[in-house]
Amino acid sequence: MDSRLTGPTRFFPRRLALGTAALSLIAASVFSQMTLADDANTTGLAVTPTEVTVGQLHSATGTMAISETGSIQAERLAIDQINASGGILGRQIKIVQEDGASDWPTFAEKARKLLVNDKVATVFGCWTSASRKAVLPVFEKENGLLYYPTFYEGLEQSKNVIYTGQEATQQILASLDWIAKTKGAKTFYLIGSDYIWPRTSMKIARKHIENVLHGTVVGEDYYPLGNTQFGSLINKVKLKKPDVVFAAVVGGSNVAFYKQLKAAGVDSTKQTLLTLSVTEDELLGIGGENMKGFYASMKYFQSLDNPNNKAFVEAFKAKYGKDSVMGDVTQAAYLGPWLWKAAVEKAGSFDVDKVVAASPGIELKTAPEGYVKIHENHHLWSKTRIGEVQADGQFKVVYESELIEPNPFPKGYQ
Amino acid sequence: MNALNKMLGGRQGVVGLLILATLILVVFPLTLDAFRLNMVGKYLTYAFVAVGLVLCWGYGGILSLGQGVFFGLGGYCMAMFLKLEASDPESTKIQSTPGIPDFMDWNQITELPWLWVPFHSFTFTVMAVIVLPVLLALIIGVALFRRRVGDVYFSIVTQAIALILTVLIIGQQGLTGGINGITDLKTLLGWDIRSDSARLLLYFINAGLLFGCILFGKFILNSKLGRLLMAMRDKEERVRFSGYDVAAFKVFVYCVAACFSAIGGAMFALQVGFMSPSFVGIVPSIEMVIFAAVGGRMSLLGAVYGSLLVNYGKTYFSESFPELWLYLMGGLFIAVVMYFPNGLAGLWESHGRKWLSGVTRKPATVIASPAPGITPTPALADKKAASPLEIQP
Amino acid sequence: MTSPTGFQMNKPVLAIEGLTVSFDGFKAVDDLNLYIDRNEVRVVIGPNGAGKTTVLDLICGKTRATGGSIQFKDRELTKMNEYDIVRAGVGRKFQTPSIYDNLSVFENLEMSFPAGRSVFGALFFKRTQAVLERVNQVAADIFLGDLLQQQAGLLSHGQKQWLEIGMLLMQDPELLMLDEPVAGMSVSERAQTADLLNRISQGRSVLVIEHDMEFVKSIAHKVTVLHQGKVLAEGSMESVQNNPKVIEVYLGH
Amino acid sequence: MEWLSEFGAIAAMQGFNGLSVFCVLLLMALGLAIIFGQMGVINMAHGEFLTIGAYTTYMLSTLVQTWCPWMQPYYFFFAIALSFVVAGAIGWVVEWVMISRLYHRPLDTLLATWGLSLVMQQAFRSIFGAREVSANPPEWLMGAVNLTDAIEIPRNGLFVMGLTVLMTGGIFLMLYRTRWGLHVRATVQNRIMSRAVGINTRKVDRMTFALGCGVAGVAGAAFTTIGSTGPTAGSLYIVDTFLVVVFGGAASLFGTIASAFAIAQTQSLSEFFMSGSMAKVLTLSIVILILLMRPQGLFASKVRK
Repeated sequence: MDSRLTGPTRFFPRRLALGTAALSLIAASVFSQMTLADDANTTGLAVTPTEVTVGQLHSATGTMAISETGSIQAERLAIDQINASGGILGRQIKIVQEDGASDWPTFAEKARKLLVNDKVATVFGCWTSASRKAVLPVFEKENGLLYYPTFYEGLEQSKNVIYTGQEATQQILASLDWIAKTKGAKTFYLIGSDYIWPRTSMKIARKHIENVLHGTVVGEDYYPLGNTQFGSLINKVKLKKPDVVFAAVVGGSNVAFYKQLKAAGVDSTKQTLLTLSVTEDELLGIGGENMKGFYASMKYFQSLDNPNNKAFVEAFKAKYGKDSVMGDVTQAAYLGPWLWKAAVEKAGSFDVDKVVAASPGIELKTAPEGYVKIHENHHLWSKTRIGEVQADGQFKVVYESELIEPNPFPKGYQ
Repeated sequence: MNALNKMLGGRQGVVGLLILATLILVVFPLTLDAFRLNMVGKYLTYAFVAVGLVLCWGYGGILSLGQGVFFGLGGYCMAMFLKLEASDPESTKIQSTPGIPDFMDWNQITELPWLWVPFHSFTFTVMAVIVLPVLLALIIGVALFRRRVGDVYFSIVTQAIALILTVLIIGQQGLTGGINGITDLKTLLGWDIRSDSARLLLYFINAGLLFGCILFGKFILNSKLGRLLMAMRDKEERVRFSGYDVAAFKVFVYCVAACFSAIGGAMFALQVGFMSPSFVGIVPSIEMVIFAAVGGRMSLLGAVYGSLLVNYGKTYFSESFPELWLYLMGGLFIAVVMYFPNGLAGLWESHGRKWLSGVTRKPATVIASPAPGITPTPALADKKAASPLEIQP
Repeated sequence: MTSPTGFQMNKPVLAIEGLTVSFDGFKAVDDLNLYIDRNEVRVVIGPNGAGKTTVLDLICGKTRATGGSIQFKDRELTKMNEYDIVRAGVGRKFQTPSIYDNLSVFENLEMSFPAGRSVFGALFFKRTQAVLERVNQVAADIFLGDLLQQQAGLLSHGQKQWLEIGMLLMQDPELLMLDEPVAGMSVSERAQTADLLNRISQGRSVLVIEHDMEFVKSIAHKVTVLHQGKVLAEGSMESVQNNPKVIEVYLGH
Repeated sequence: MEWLSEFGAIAAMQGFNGLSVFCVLLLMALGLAIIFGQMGVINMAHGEFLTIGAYTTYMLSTLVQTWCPWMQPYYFFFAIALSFVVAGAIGWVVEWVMISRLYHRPLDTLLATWGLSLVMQQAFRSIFGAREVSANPPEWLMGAVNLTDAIEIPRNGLFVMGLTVLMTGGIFLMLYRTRWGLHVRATVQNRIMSRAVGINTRKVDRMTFALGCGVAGVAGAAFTTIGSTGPTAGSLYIVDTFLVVVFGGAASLFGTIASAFAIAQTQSLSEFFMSGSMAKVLTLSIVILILLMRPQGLFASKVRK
């Protein structure tokens, strides 16, 4: 705010001049790339004989930065590894990273920028359902390709999105079956943060409990995101004495919820609790001792004992420090670049239509979670695991399902 | 002609308006690509709120920290209409209940809620965009200003209202789309609003409406009502005991500001293609105050520059230095409030004018600051300079 | 009581009866009775804290009475809004000059012109010939005819006091209430103000609070002495000055 | 019959829960009541001072865990004291650099402190990372006290309650029984006069602001036992806190206590009968409706002006 900034008339031409200069630079570089495009790229993507540009679109700032950092890191790790092993179709991957800033319209805006201005071949990004819903029309209109890592509520299937996390039925049904069988659970209390994912998940859970397990739901409660007072809820749980508390509380509320549960004397010796929303990332904040003995249902835990995962954990720690933890979404984000690589190589082209066409049936035997395969509906076949929380902030895997078919529009659960 | 000239704020006012009009209507469309232009269009929808804030905060002394409520109401009304149009039975035939918005289907709603039914009508929607927010502002305003609620109380109450509405929208997922908002809006009366040509046209409609609001704002400020507002800031008691119903004037500007915000919200839904609760809450509401503060709380045109500049800065810095963005935003807020309470317009007035050579009129030294530490603004200075010539019989 | 004859024949313009106001138990005005006639200039005096300003506050609606009534031209003021009281014909000047510093003298006066008082009235208010004439006339009355374009904040203290009186005159009130109109004025300004008051009291009643005894003498038709929220004495300046009770509480020391 | 006794036990626990929410609200609002009520300053960064307290506790907890684990059971008291000092000291500086220049512009203070809260949030993020962190409360604070077989009272709730009573009492004493309190109250009523009789009003302002921030720091330390600590944790509380103070009638400490109680009980009770989201909407709406009808808040003193 000095004297250079003397007012609108003087300032804006400067801004414009800068803007135009920047734009023409971008245009020039895009143009030069287009002239070099070959048959691996017939749609004007930012692909040169030596390089392919991809976008990364997560929240680096704002409330969601906490959750999305892991995904950013995992995607970068995968891309680095791919580059180190020779890239894709002989090209190194270059990343354009954009910040969605935990703000949905910003996500849409940045998605458009990546697709229209940067002409990226694919985008790895988004975390919340809201951000995905915001960018979805953009990807469909501009015919982009998005790899979305988070487990989510389902009820969606787009040509332009590959969902590398689990949809709700995959995560919920097997775990409910398991807890009903091993704990003999008949009564359930459903608790969630108040937004679409917990609500949809709980709806599916309720149908399954009532229609398949023939149990009863004795309570269902939603709290605003960020709520930190769970005293009343805990009293209600004490009153209803459910066999299982089934929880999908997220974000800062998570920590308050489990701390207050423990403080109220509700621990795993007295109450069985199964959560859909606690990964190793969240456990860092909650503290393993506050949740010890509770169960989480995920497709991936850091403690999975297989060679793929050992390598993944080692590489991740080598790159981001030995204290870093990897949760379910982090692993799913790591799959994105690898799945894309496989599809591009199968299609022999970066063209979105061809990559999409090649995607169903793609298998990844090197996934840290084991084996995954892309379904016709763009979701992954995956296993569901139940982890028991340990005091050190890790999970002990107590159950592993068969490979489950993704079913984003489950009949009878809607 | 003379009256019109006066309304626009004399020669200086006309020039200022022309410069802004040239920038928005000519320079931006010619130099920016469709993507960036759409972004500018989005920024300009925030400018509606900022212009309204200049009226009710800068001149009326009413700091509303809940303008997002009105922006959101306007936006949701428009989004509901567009969503209904996008949810015709044909394109929603995979749903269990075709013909209702997709998120309702996910929430096991099998019939269009009564609240949504009237939004099939475009006429109703346009009316609702204006009437609903103004009605809400009227209720809040009458309740609070009639009882002489202090400015600070008012700010906090409006903030709480923003919070309530956010929680309500998120909680009533089946009705509102919850935290995801209402997304995937496609056509307006059959016209595809996602195409580049549509966006260009919407940009100009948006800009036209914005200038309409600015002109209306200028009309208010240059009427006796405008002088009354300033008089109220000076000596509210005196105005009251000169036979004026002070509360009615406050309610009026507050409603006008609400109306502007709502128009901005509706245009936002049209240009961005969705609406979500993240524009209703406290944080966006306060950010909109920054736009007005940076531009100059006493300058209608400044508010537009403020909105453009802060949002441009936000986009630029969050792209290049995401870590720095909040420091910068916070720092900007503190600096503007503490050292440049009249924002860009104030700086322009105190430095820009002098710098602009060839300006013959004397610097506005005879005018004392409107508030402690606040330098005079173009609007004030112009009026001072213009009025003496005309009132001599 | 040696009040001038003639005034009592008419019904008083302002009739205050049994007026009481208490703040958390403290009675600032206590069962007050006060009558003001048409064309009368009444001065209220009394020591600090006697409740003088509170009485003005009560009349113009700034403070709500705990009990009693205020009748102005047969209308009960205690139930009315401030602005309705003003519109009924009561004008009030505050103790410290209360003008709009950021507006010109002209605009200050114009603000008080009794037209365009509603929201939309103000929005479409036009500066007609009638307004211009009235402003010019009042400005001349208050010795500011040459300073119309001056910004009000730059006036001298005395001129500000006049300007506020002028703003009241614009409303053409039937009852004009002035709270210490000559406070902070020079001797010559006081004389001018006394002259002004005598001129403007034609056709209206004036209620003045004042400490300056010379000034009071030069304008008052009748003086009321307030003490602890009650009328201690009332009558001509002479009779009041000679009243032993008054001497004791107010003039004596 | 068994059902009845159980219901009684739940009612008792729910009553306690209401009390515990009340204490949390009050503890948050106390600092604000001092700053807003006594000085008329709107500190939108109040939540961030709370977060400072929480982070201070977190740091101390980590240090203790690494260097002297035997301190673990006792460190919490030091943490509370340290939080008070750290938050108070930062408050002192903020008052000096920023607030003191804005006393005549209350709305601008609001905006400037909002800017400050953004800066502070980003600072937390830069220093401590974006992730939520969790201080390790001493073991004796966790778990529940069994009054009867059925009635269990969380210990951290009891602790927060005790702390709240202590802080409230302390502040009452300071404001109404000390010379400093007299100066504060005198300054609130008439700044110019206070200066004239020799009160250093600048110093009084600074100390008052610092005290308010210090109290917020203590609240932050206490909240590590019931919630988590993240860069934006403070902003979650700010609206609730302001409502408590405004609802109570700004200048009245007693009003703050009463309003915290009313809001907490409404919230706690309605949560028992409806979803948490709707309970929140209901509570806030009731508060707003009452404020619309009685804008000066529950307890406002009548003053002759």
